[in-house]
Amino acid sequence: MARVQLTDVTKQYDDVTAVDNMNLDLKDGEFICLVGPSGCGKSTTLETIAGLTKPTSGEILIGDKEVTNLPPKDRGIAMVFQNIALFPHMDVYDNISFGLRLRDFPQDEMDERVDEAARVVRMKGMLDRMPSEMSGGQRQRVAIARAIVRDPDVFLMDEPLANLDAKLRVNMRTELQRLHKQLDTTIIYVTHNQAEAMTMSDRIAVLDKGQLQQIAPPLTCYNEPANRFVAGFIGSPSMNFADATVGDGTLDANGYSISFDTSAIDGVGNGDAVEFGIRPEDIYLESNSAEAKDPSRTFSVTTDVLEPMGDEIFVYLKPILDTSSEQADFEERQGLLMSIDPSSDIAEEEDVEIVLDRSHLHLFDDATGDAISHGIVAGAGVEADGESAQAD
Amino acid sequence: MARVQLTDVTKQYDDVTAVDNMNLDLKDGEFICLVGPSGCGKSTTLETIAGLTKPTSGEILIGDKEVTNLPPKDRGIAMVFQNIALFPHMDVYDNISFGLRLRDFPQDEMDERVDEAARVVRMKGMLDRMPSEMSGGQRQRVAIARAIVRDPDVFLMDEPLANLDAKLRVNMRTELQRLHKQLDTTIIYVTHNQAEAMTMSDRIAVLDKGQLQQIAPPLTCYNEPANRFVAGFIGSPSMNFADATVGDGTLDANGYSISFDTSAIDGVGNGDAVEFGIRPEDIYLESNSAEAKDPSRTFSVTTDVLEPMGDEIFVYLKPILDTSSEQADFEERQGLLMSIDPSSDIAEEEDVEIVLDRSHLHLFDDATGDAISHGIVAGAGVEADGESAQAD
Amino acid sequence: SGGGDSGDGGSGDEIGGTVTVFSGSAFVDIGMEEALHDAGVPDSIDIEMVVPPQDSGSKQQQLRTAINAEEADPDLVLTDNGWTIPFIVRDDLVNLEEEMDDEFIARVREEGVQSMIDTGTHPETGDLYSVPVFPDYPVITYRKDLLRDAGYGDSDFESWRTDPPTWAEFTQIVAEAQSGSDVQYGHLWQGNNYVGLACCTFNEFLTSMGGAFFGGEDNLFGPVGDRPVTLDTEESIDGIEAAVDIIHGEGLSPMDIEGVSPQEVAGWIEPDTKSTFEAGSAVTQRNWTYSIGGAVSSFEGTDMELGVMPLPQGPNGSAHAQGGWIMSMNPHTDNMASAKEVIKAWWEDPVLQLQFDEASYMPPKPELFSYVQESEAVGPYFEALQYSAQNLMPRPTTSVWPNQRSIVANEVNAALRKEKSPEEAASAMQEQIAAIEEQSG
Amino acid sequence: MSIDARNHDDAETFDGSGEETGDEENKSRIARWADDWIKNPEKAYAVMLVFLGGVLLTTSLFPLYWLFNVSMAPPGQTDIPLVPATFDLSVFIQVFQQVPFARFMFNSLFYAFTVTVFVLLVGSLAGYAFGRLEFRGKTPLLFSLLVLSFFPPATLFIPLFRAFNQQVPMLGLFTLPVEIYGTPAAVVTPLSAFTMPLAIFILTTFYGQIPDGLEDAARVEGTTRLGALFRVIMPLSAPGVATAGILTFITVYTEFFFSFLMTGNSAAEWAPVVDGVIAFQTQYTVRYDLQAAASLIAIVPVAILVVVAQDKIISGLTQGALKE
Amino acid sequence: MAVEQGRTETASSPDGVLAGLATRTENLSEQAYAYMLLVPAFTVLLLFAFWPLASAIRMSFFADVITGGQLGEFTGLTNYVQLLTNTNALAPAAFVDPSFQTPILEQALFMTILFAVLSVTGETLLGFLYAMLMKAEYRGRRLVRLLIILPWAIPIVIQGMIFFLLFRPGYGLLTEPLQQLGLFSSLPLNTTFDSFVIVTVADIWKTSAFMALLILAGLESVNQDLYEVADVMGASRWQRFRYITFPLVFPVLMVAMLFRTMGALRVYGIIESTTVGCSTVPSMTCLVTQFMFGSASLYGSAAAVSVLIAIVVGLFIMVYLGFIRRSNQSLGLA
Ligand SMILES: Nc1ncnc2c1ncn2[C@@H]1O[C@H](COP(=O)(O)OP(=O)(O)OP(=O)(O)O)[C@@H](O)[C@H]1O
Ligand SMILES: Nc1ncnc2c1ncn2[C@@H]1O[C@H](COP(=O)(O)OP(=O)(O)OP(=O)(O)O)[C@@H](O)[C@H]1O
Ligand SMILES: [Mg+2]
Ligand SMILES: [Mg+2]
Repeated sequence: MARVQLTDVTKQYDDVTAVDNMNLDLKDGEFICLVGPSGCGKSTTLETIAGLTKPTSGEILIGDKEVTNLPPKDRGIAMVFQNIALFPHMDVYDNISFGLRLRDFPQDEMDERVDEAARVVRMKGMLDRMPSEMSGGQRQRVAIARAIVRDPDVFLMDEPLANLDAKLRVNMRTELQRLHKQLDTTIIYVTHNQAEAMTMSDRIAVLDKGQLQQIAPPLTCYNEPANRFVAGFIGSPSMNFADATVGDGTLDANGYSISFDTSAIDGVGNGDAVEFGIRPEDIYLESNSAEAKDPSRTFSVTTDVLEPMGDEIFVYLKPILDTSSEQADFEERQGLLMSIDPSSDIAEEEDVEIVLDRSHLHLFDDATGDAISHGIVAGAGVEADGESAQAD
Repeated sequence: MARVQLTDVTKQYDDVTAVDNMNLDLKDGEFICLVGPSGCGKSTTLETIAGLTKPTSGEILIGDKEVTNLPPKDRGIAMVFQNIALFPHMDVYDNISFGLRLRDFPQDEMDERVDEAARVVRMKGMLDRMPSEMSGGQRQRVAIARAIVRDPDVFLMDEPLANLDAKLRVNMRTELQRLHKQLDTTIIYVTHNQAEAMTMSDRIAVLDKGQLQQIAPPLTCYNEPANRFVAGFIGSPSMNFADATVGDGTLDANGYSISFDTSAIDGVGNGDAVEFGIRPEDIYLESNSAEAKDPSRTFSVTTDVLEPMGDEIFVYLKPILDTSSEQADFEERQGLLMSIDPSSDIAEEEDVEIVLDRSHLHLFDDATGDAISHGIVAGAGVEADGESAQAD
Repeated sequence: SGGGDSGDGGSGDEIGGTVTVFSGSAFVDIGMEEALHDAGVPDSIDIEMVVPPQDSGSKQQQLRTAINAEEADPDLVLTDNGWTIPFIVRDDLVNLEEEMDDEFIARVREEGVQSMIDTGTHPETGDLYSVPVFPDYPVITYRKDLLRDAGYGDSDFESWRTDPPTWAEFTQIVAEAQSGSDVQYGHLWQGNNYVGLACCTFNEFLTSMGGAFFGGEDNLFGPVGDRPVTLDTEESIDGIEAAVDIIHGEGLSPMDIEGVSPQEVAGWIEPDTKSTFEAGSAVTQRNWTYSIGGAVSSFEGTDMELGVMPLPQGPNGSAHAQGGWIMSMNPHTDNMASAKEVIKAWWEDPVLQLQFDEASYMPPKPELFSYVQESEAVGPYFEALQYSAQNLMPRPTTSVWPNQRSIVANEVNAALRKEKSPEEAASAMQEQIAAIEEQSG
Repeated sequence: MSIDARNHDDAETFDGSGEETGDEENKSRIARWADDWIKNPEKAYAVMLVFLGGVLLTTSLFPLYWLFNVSMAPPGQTDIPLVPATFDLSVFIQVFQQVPFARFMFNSLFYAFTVTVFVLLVGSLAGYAFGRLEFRGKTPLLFSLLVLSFFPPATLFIPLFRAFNQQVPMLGLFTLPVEIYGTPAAVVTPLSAFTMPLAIFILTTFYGQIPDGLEDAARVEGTTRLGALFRVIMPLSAPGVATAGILTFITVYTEFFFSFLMTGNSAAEWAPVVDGVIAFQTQYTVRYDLQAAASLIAIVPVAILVVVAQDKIISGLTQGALKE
Repeated sequence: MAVEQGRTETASSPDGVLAGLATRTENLSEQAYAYMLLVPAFTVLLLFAFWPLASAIRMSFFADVITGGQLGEFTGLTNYVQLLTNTNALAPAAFVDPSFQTPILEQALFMTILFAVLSVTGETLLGFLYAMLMKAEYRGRRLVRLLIILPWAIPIVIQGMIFFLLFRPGYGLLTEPLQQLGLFSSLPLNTTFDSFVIVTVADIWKTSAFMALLILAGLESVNQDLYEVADVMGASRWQRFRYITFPLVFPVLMVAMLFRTMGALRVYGIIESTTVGCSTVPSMTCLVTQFMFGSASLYGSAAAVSVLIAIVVGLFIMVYLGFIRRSNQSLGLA
């Protein structure tokens, strides 16, 4: 129940800038997911909000009150710590009820709340276990219960579900969402799980190297990433990228080109170096090209590795496009990755025809990485190396 | 490089049987994923293999040598701990090289190996950090490096990637697979991430309440789960379940029925109570029914919540089928869940027609939960409440 | 284990090796070793003076330890004449009467200060176990200058040396001298709850007032359990009262004693009064011989003038507690023959003179008193010393004395602090000491 | 009730910051501090702690200052003023001239060092067993350590003394092959035994607190259980180990009873430093100045030890190790 | 290279030997392994503590010999009976006076218990404060730590001298002020009550450092992460202490208090060295020392008092253990 504002918050460790000039303005009752690569400053951001770490500069407001120098206990927050940190000398009940005991809750209300929290995390019947007698997931659930048993203004959750199995995760997700609705609490939630970020949050804040890259609703981040980094980071498996040049009505990459109406988009001109990206699910086998909104011409490729995932199959295609430099690290995955329906009959080392969905093709500025456009339209240019295959 | 065998291994804590009569036989060089709900005994299993916990009964062989009473150091294992367990008084270099120093490796070889391990986990340049100066993910990566820097016969990894972001996870996955190929080491890998389990492992071992439920290649577990538990556990989102009765050539659930040739399957007869399950991706909108191998008749349903995930949309449908008792817990998700293509136009509270893919419909014994069949074929029975809609 | 037991070690009869003497820091680096060699110790014998680290009590404890351990070192020990007899009684020292030639023993008996010799003699057999090293006498040091101001003169000083004033007169004199000056304290003595109160300072009051611990001087060395305890007699109570009066001036005792001692004396021991007196803060002080030397040097170059007299008299005359140390041999010595040589040499005049010159320790031979008389520092006060030497009273040394002395010190100190009346203190002492006598008899 | 308190807090905070923007300059320094502390209770707390500590320290240090004062007083003077009348450091040299004080110190340092190393080593093994292993008889054995400390050490003196002098057989079974009375062993062995219970208890407590996870990690990496003890558990228990070490060291260093009675009385005969200090005390005189100076000198090694060890005591090491 | 490795292994001396031993014993069961680890410590204890202790207990059943140094005939419990009925005339003070005519502070048992309670309480409180002071961050704290510990490093003899000189009659710096305030008599070192206070203060002064060190070590071992959690949960300073610090330091605190109590109940040195003397403030151990080292060595009685002391201390320890058990903290003892 509180707005949270970070203004120019920077946190500098000796040689590392963990958080770099961060500006965030979270609405009262909003559910925000913080995502970003390992070490990008998510936990540090939470810590500065919690008051566990004093920012090197900048200020923090919670519910319109400046709290930059307030001790944690006066900030009205509850937190699930990434490192769990249960009190080793207390059993589950005592761990969960800790915050309530601090506030002298009457015993029966305490019991009631602990019971409810334990139910939420499916830990009923284990209230008298000691932390050392529990599994990793159980500990993490106790840590969650310890936070939700209270009614804070802001919840900070640092990968609260990291050690839970998929099914429990889904349950917990639902429970947390229900809690969020019920209490109308502002929640800042760090997660590495895309599904969580996509389904739970009102907005996703993407961080990299301590800097905020984009803060927007999940689908916006997915469909209209602000820059190359967000595009690559959101979505799993990751978007495919390739260097390209804007030609005369075409987008040329490594000799291949896709018809492209440059004029429809501001800021690109003939000869510009750009990077383009396309998500695995926006690449179709020719047989399914009907599903693509704006299919490009077909390309002939050879499949490499297949990764059947159950509900889909990841198909690694041998390179047809230049891989972007950023990808070079991942030595074996230089090819294009596409995701297809598990019922498709496809084998490794098979020649297939594919089409790209032009409407989901993203263009980024080669130098800054900023997004230029999300989706292009076919233009006048001739798609080299094959006939035009526009449908619809 | 060693076979690992567990024979009748049981680990009993005061009131909990953490591992219950476990029998595993892992081939030399195999990559096994251990999966199961939180608290099912995965970590305990690893601990008994590592020698950190003496099983209450049963014996353990590594590479044909009985090791049940051997101390950890003589078992030729390396382990990534779920709780990470870095040595807080050593910097990253010392943590990683700890095992090498114990074995008096020459300095230059040690440097080389540490360097390589640090590269694998992307921690180069942070070798002189102390554990308290790192982010959660960084610590976890150091823990991985500490294990892979050595050449053990068996790797035990307990959720080694839990705190890493999706992208890094994918990279690490690749690195681990490469390592596996290169060293030909037996790897036992605990994960809650289905994608990991599906893509990395030769076989998946599914545990529940300390008992082994199924050990089989990933797709077998996905497509032919040995029992109701495995079916529900593997796959995310989870399979939909409903109670049903075998009718005369039909499968009847809550008044609806699907045509079903009982005779094609052993062990079911008219009037038997069964549970049937179907995965979200095996439910199709009628417009896409062509994709289903063996579509059932259409059902009219109303959509409830939509969860757009980017590459797919989860659609919760208002109940048409009885929900199984097990599901009752998840108060709001009693409806059927289907997964559809993100390009579909569909709204909440919309009436839609769906079909089920009969060839992916699973039947389980209502009492034991054991699988009866994976996929049924249409039979003589009349599909009640609507005309037959078989295609193909 | 007796003296003979381990005295017969292989090297025990040969001359040579090192003789260790458990002496004291005052004997170190003053040339004692040389003097002893000059006095006849063969050069083949090394002599080593060992510093016992502590005061009398701990030294006693350490000696006990060493002897219990059957340690061969030290070969010779200086023991306090106040606690040697229990060692003798237990055969924890060598019977010199048996081991050494009769001529030397006879010489010691003849030449030595009698009271010192008594404290080194077995109370039952009369054998000599220890040879006196130096006697110590209590005396009164006083400020002649202050007394002069109060109207006393050299003739008074002169006569006191051989005929000390009574307690009544003495306190009168001190009171007069103090009132006419700005000196802080009158008469100082050692009244703390400690060993010295029982054996010495209180004993002096007790005896001079006619009281006694065990009926009289004859019973001081025993026999335990077979002697009367006479602490509740009128005279003994007088002794306590005198000590209380000299602090509080309440006129309890039959003598007219004024309160000239500060309350603090009930918490003071020798170093306290010594330094206070030397600082010029008191009119008179009771202390041991060595304090004369300290006062002489402190008063040098000041207006203060030192006088010395024996302890004042009571109805029973003037009583001086016997102090001093005697030398004994460790029964476990492995170097007895050489040790005997050292003992013999230590009885020679030059050694004893050196000891006096360097450490102000009186010679244990009356015939050497003339040497003392001639000395510059102590000479002028010799007469007083001689008087106290003649009026010595031995200490009540028995094996139960350590237990009895703490009772005495405790009760008398309580009386001095007015926590108990003299009668109460006396009856408490009587009761407890009698119980000890009875239990140990 | 708590609501009232909070309102009050808020009001103060608000007032403070409101004024601050107003007339900054007019405000006295104290008022600014006060504001600062209200806003940062941590600071106020620190200031209070320092103030309280200052008071405490002065009272507790006064005796030490006084010791120095005593050492400055002229020989024989027992009337010690509050401020030294003279300032003459030569007593500190005299201490060494009058007795072989360096040797006394060496003796005690030797005892202290030997006992400390031995006790930490042997005590660590026991502490590990008691703190981290389960076995039958644990409670009685642990309790037996305490029983030992029920008795005044003097009680044990006589039997040990006789045994060390080969007068009675050890345990009633065997006579010691050599007489160890008067040798350092006669001090080191009993003092090791007497300081052991405390050390074991301290180490047991600290070793027991190290999370199993870290030992597990070390063992998987290839250490033995003992290896894990020395490489991981001990370093992580540094505060406890250092404390046990300091306490043992100081106890032995200043011990008097056994080291006095079990050795000869000269420095060359392994007498302890306390012997050296009280060597300035004779039947009738005490050189308080030299004693004080000697004690101050005697404290120096301990001070050095403490300075070296304090970084070990102050080392919050367990952070960031575990996720649990 | 294998050879080289082998050599380095053995060459890394103490570690190497130890490692060899450790490897061989690694396969023992936990039980056997634990016993093996206890062998060195208990061997030393057996030889130099338990055995002499047993001999001493045996001694307590034999009569005293006044001339000292030996044991008399077997007398059973006589020594104990005498001590407990205050009928041993040779006892330097009453161990306990059943008639209660002796003032409480002059009965060794009660005096000592009072001393222990007061000093341990004082030391614990002060020790906690000191520990906080040593832990807090500020400039110069290294020095402060040193200064806090130093009193503990002062030999007891010197500690005695310091306090003696402070309370010396006439000259002691504190004698007169305290007398004028009416708190002390003019002879504090001779007055039982005053001396008792002095001895208690002297002990607290010196021994608080012991407490402080142990408590500090305990504080330092608390995982700092837990404080972060508590902070976020809204714990006040007091609550942090109450719920986190105290319970986590509790085991160490118990060890410290346990040993301090045992030490205080055996107090002797400080009494002797302040020259207060055993006759003014007779502690239980005073009796032992005086029986044993007074020139009459009354071994039987000395041993009997020791056993009585042990019983008193033992009873106190039971109280502690009860406390530990109730507070649900495991020291391995409860
Ligand atoms: N020391 C212990 N005492 C009692 N029970 C224990 C102890 N350790 C583990 N358990 C119980 O044993 C069961 C198995 O624990 P284990 O750690 O193996 O689970 P897990 O499969 O690793 O779970 P997670 O995925 O949550 O890590 C759990 O129910 C746990 O509560
Ligand atoms: N105490 C510290 N000293 C120095 N650097 C630190 C410290 N704490 C964190 N860092 C660094 O700050 C950066 C941000 O850390 P933070 O814990 O916020 O990352 P994160 O986003 O939470 O990562 P993860 O997903 O791995 O938990 C990291 O690079 C980390 O190494
Ligand atoms: Mg983090
Ligand atoms: Mg686990």
